[in-house]
Amino acid sequence: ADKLTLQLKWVTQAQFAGYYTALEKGFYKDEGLDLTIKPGGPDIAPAQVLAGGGADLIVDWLPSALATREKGLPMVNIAQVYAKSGMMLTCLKSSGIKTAADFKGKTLGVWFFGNEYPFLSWMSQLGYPTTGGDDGVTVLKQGFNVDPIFQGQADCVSTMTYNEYGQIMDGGLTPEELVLFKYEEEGVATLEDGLYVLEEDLKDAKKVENYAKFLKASLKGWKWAAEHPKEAAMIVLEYDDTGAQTEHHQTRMMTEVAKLLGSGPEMGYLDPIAFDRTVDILLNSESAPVITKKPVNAYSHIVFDKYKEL
Amino acid sequence: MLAVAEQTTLTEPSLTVKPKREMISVQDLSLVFPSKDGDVHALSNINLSIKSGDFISFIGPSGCGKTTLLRVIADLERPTSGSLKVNGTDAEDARLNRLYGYVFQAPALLPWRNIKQNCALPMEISKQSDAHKNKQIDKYLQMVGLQDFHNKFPWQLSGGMQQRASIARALCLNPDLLLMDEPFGALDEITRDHMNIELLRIWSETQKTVVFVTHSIDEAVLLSTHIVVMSPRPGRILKVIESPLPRLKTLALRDRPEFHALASEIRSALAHEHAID
Amino acid sequence: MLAVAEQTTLTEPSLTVKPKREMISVQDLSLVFPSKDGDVHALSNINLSIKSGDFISFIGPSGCGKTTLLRVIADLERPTSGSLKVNGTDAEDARLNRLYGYVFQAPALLPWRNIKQNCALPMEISKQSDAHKNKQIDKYLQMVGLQDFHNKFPWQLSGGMQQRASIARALCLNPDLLLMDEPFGALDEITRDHMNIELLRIWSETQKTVVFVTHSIDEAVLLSTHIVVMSPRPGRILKVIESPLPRLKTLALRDRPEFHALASEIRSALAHEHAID
Amino acid sequence: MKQKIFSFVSLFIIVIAIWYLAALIMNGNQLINNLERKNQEWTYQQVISQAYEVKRPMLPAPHQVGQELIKSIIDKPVTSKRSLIFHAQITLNSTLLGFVFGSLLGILIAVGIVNNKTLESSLMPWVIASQTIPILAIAPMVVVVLGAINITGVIPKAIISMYLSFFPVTIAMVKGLRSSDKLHEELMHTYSASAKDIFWKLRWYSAQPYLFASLKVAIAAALVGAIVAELPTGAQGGLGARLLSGSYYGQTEQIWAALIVAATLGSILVWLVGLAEKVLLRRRGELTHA
Amino acid sequence: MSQSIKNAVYIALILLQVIIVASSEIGFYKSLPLLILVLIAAAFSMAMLLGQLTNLEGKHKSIKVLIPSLFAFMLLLTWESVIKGYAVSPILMPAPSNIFNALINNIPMLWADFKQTYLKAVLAGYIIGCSSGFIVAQWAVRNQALRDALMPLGNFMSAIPIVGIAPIMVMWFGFDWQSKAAVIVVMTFFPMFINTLTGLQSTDALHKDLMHTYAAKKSQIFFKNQLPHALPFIFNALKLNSALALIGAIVAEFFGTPIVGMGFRISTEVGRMNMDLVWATIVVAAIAGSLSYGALALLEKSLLFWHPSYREGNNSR
Ligand SMILES: Nc1ncnc2c1ncn2[C@@H]1O[C@H](COP(=O)(O)OP(=O)(O)OP(=O)(O)O)[C@@H](O)[C@H]1O
Ligand SMILES: Nc1ncnc2c1ncn2[C@@H]1O[C@H](COP(=O)(O)OP(=O)(O)OP(=O)(O)O)[C@@H](O)[C@H]1O
Ligand SMILES: Cc1ncc(C[n+]2csc(CCO)c2C)c(N)n1
Ligand SMILES: [Mg+2]
Ligand SMILES: [Mg+2]
Repeated sequence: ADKLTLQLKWVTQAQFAGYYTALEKGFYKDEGLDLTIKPGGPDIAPAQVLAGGGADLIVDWLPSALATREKGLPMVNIAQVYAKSGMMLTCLKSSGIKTAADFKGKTLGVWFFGNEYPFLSWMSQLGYPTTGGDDGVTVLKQGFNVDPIFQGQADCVSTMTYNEYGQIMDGGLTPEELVLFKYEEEGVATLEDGLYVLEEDLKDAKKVENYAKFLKASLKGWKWAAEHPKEAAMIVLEYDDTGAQTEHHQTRMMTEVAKLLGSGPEMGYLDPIAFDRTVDILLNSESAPVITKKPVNAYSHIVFDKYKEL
Repeated sequence: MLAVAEQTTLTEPSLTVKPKREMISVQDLSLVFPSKDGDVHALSNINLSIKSGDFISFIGPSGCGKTTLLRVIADLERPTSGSLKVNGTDAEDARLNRLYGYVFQAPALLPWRNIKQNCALPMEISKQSDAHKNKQIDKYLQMVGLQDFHNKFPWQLSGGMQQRASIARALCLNPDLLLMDEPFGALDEITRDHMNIELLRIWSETQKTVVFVTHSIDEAVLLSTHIVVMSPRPGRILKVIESPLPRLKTLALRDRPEFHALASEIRSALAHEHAID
Repeated sequence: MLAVAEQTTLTEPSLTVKPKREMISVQDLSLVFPSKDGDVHALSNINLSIKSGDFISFIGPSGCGKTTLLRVIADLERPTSGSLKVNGTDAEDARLNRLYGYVFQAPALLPWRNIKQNCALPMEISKQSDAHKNKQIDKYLQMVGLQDFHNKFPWQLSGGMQQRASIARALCLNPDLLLMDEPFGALDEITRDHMNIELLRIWSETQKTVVFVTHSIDEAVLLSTHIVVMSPRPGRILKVIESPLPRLKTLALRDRPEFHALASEIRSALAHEHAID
Repeated sequence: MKQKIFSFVSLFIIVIAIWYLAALIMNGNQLINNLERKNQEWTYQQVISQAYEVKRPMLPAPHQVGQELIKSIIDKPVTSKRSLIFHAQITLNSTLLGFVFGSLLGILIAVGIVNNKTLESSLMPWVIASQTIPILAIAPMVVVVLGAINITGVIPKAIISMYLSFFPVTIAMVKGLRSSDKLHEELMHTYSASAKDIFWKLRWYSAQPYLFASLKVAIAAALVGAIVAELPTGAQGGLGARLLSGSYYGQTEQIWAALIVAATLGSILVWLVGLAEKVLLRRRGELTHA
Repeated sequence: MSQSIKNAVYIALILLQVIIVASSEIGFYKSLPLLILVLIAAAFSMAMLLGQLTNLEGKHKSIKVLIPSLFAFMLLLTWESVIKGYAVSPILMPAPSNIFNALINNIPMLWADFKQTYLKAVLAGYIIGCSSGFIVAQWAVRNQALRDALMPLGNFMSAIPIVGIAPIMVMWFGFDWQSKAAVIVVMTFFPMFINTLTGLQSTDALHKDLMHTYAAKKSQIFFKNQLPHALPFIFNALKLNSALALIGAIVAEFFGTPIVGMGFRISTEVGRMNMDLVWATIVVAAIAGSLSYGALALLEKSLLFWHPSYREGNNSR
């Protein structure tokens, strides 16, 4: 069997349930692949692992992938598993925020480490400087969790629909006390979890075939996971070496993640329109330019096409 | 430097001895140092009485417990059994009342203080005035011949000079009781003679009690009113000899037959002990 | 303990002196300790020649540079000017050839080694066999009277016992040249007499050269073939006195007039110096 | 001994009492804020009774942490991923590996510095500067870069442990090796002892008190290094991973339980070093002195 | 060959290496593997030169600075050569020249980060941590019971990993520098405590006896005897802590900060693949840390003039 290594963007959780399911169910083996999954973490940059040769494929978000590409690492999107963005800004009603216009002078929690690009673009579109003061917004580098909203250290925190939002509920806040700003609904959504490889690998037919097989098995895994959230969550728990995840959390995450996945035969296909929209959003943010010019050849359908042929 | 010898004779008339109290009384005192490979009986059944104004010398072979006995008096070592009174109180109270000054066998100067500052230390601790401190230090550094070295640090002095500095430090305090452990061991004969005479003068002028450890028979005879001869393993008192010589002695005394008689008495007591050993 | 004194007289006939080489030669040697508050001239224009088989004593007031001169010979201190030859080579080579043994003014025992292990140290370093080591240690610990204390640690010994241990350590090595800095300063008279006799015996039997610092005039007379009288500030040689006494002396010699004559010659040289001072 | 235990137990009780009080104040405040945000009425009684039961406590009460500890230590077999003992083992492996190599490296560098002037003047400033590089901050990069040359698993973690633990040892050993008594140095000099002899018979001994003091710091540092190195490699187990996931999912009890296990592990390690020190000093015959 | 000719060859070799690095195409070791020999020769030359400089050290004070600088220069040259020669991706590891550029081009930002992390968090935390460690140690040395109780507790506290404390401190003390200072306090307390305690207990037995005979009060024993004896240990802790404090502040910033600070910069720019800026920040940290360490070392030297390791010039060796 051919060896492949996949580097995830974050720790083992239902956000990556499709890959774990495919691995557990032997879908990769069926395709003649021997897959190793490397979990990520808060300060692991998947692109770095890719550059160092520590992985053949990585899961990354498009904005940071494009930014990295501009820095000189020729990485290419070969498939887009998540069709929709799960990012939101979750605010306390009591802070007086009702619309995006109320952000002025407020304190917002944001994830950095390459996850900040969509937020910066949005603020740039709104025309709010992120350096604090009455005219702008004060930005906090949000840690691993959503504590700042409980402790009143921030008016809004970043959340993913499938994870942190649930934690806020668990923490005792009710939807009535909150105002949600989904990036999708604000028109600033960027593409999230996609699969990336090095550009030169795509010149190698053998590798392209392996990636296609990988994609086939992964999507099969994702479909199964979306249909069996409970079982998928259990598989994820199986692979979690920290033993810290709970069934409750992961089942809920799987359910939410399923809503973001592409559907039908187009699952995994990178929609060029969505791609261009992401690029436009990133390019339009003059004050915080994430990328400075339109990327070329930043995605390729060659693997997806090959997968369709298999 | 030696001119002072004459001075001492001049001060002789002022020598009026105070009524004698018991300064140190030791009863059945023993001290054992426990150790894995056999205990060491450093002191065994010591009985001793020292009156105020006495000048007592301990003499005995190396390792016989002289230092240990002095340390017990100074409350630096607790006896294993027996009792001890210093100036009517127990050793600890005497120490807390700053009754005595102690000159160690080694100089024990603090390396971060120069000689003057080292001498100032005990007076700083007993909160004496600066003026008094300076006066005392000048006086005693002069006496031990270190006036030119007052701003040197201990490691810049020779062994004998360090020893003299530590003597000056103890004298500055002007205590009622002086405990001295071979204070002049590292000095040449002439300096030693000078220091002996000075010590005698100070002792008689201030009517201190001095407990003195030495291994020089001549020194013991020259200085003491009483000589305690000790013997080792276990450390015990062989003999206490009361000196027939006058309290205040001069160097000239060394040529007198009484001096030699006393010296040979001590020597034979010691030699007897050595022969047994 | 003192029975050995007789033995020494028995060995006298074997005393055939080797042809004399120059062991130490010092020319115009000076040494200054620089210091912020005025340099200290520890040695000034020293000239000295010591022949192999000599027993030289340095005597002089405290702080006159005796230790410093010994340290220069041992290559522990570099002279500021002048030259020095030890056994025909410079001091460093002599040291590297392990020509000498040094007894410091302080015992300098390693606290983590017991007495026996301390004595073994120099022999370990010069890679001697275990059998030889044990033999030497037993012999010399016996000589200094510490055989019963061989497995005690230094802090379990009295000051004099530590000093004796350090002497045994140096003797174990059996070096051609012995440099001794007040080795017997902390000993009582009887032990000291014994050690003196033993040292004399070893010296004559093995035809060593001994350079000896003392502050006891009697000791200097009893031991030495030559006595170097020094004076301080700056440290210089006042006088070198060649002893008219026989090489191998006994304690009985002390009652002889030649002995006293020599002693008073030294005493007056020293006193003269002190008076100047 | 009795006295020791008594002192320790009383302090332990005091700490627990302060802890309960702090938990009451912190969690209570948070509770009050929550209630006020919802414009609900509240009484002190209500706050006190609920302070030890809030879902995301700022400071979980000792018994809450205790329950979590029992759950994750006693109730789980040690081979289970949910057992803290299991994770402590993972962390311990890289800690010990890093500590051993770090101490050896530290001693080696110190010996080099003490014996060689060129090394001293060229290396010493950079040894110091090396510690101002926040290795903890670049630990993820180290893990990634080492991963790129196929070094994975326990080694990257041990390397970070080593990097943190060699420094205290180097500094203390340089000082310790130079702290031998001047007189003893001179004694060795008169024996024209070789550098090796001077080292093994003198300096090594005078350095030992410094060495052990620094080994205690070093082993604690090695543990911290191992835990930090487990953060970026997130999901692969170890106490660091527990801390991260506890933090990520807002499970405060889990964080505290992992912290307490980490600190206990650290204490045990430091205690073991102290034990080794005592045994050695006793062999040196110095302990009976004190 | 005479020494000066040798030296000329050494210098020429080093210069040759500099020219190779400066003028060659990226990836030159891949095309011409043997060029690496020049690098090795240059490193060897530098070692030889350094060895000679060491012998001159007594004569010129400036050599004390020159040697580590040259050592660093060789290190950087090697680094630059390897990165350029093997065309290592700048996303993995930037070359020193890139780091230097990033440093020069971002001075205002780096200064703001420095102010936030060093001048606020580090200084505050360091001062509080060290002084509280010292204060508790000097209580403990007087009181056996306190010592028995605090030793295990102190051990325990010191073993709590900073990465566990940091999120808690952020939760308790907020996002700004105060929480970082709190982390530093926890980190620096124990080294100071244990070192001070050891130092205070390390007094010479004879000096202890001396103070005992003076019936000195505990405070007098402390200031006049124990404290001077403890100073070498205390300085050890101060120096160690100066490094720990900086690391602590930087790492704590990973767990939440306002968007300024050296730790924030490092973690954020790694995510943005700006490795040159990451390393520029590390360089700032290293300079700040080394300077504080150096200042402490100087202070130590002047206060411990009496200590055998610092005693001023005598002729002995
Ligand atoms: N390390 C030093 N630094 C400065 N001065 C020193 C140093 N060592 C010795 N001296 C000075 O050198 C002089 C000679 O000292 P040395 O130790 O040789 O005297 P000594 O004759 O051995 O005296 P003693 O009989 O008291 O041991 C003294 O005045 C002393 O102050
Ligand atoms: N701390 C100790 N532990 C064990 N034994 C000790 C200790 N201190 C002294 N001794 C033993 O006690 C005995 C008496 O020692 P002490 O120091 O009183 O002798 P000393 O008469 O002062 O001798 P010296 O004239 O040589 O100074 C010695 O045999 C010594 O070995
Ligand atoms: C330091 C830090 N960075 C990001 C996240 C949030 N987060 C967790 S998973 C995920 C999606 C990408 O996998 C995101 C954005 C966090 N909690 N802590
Ligand atoms: Mg004694
Ligand atoms: Mg001397």
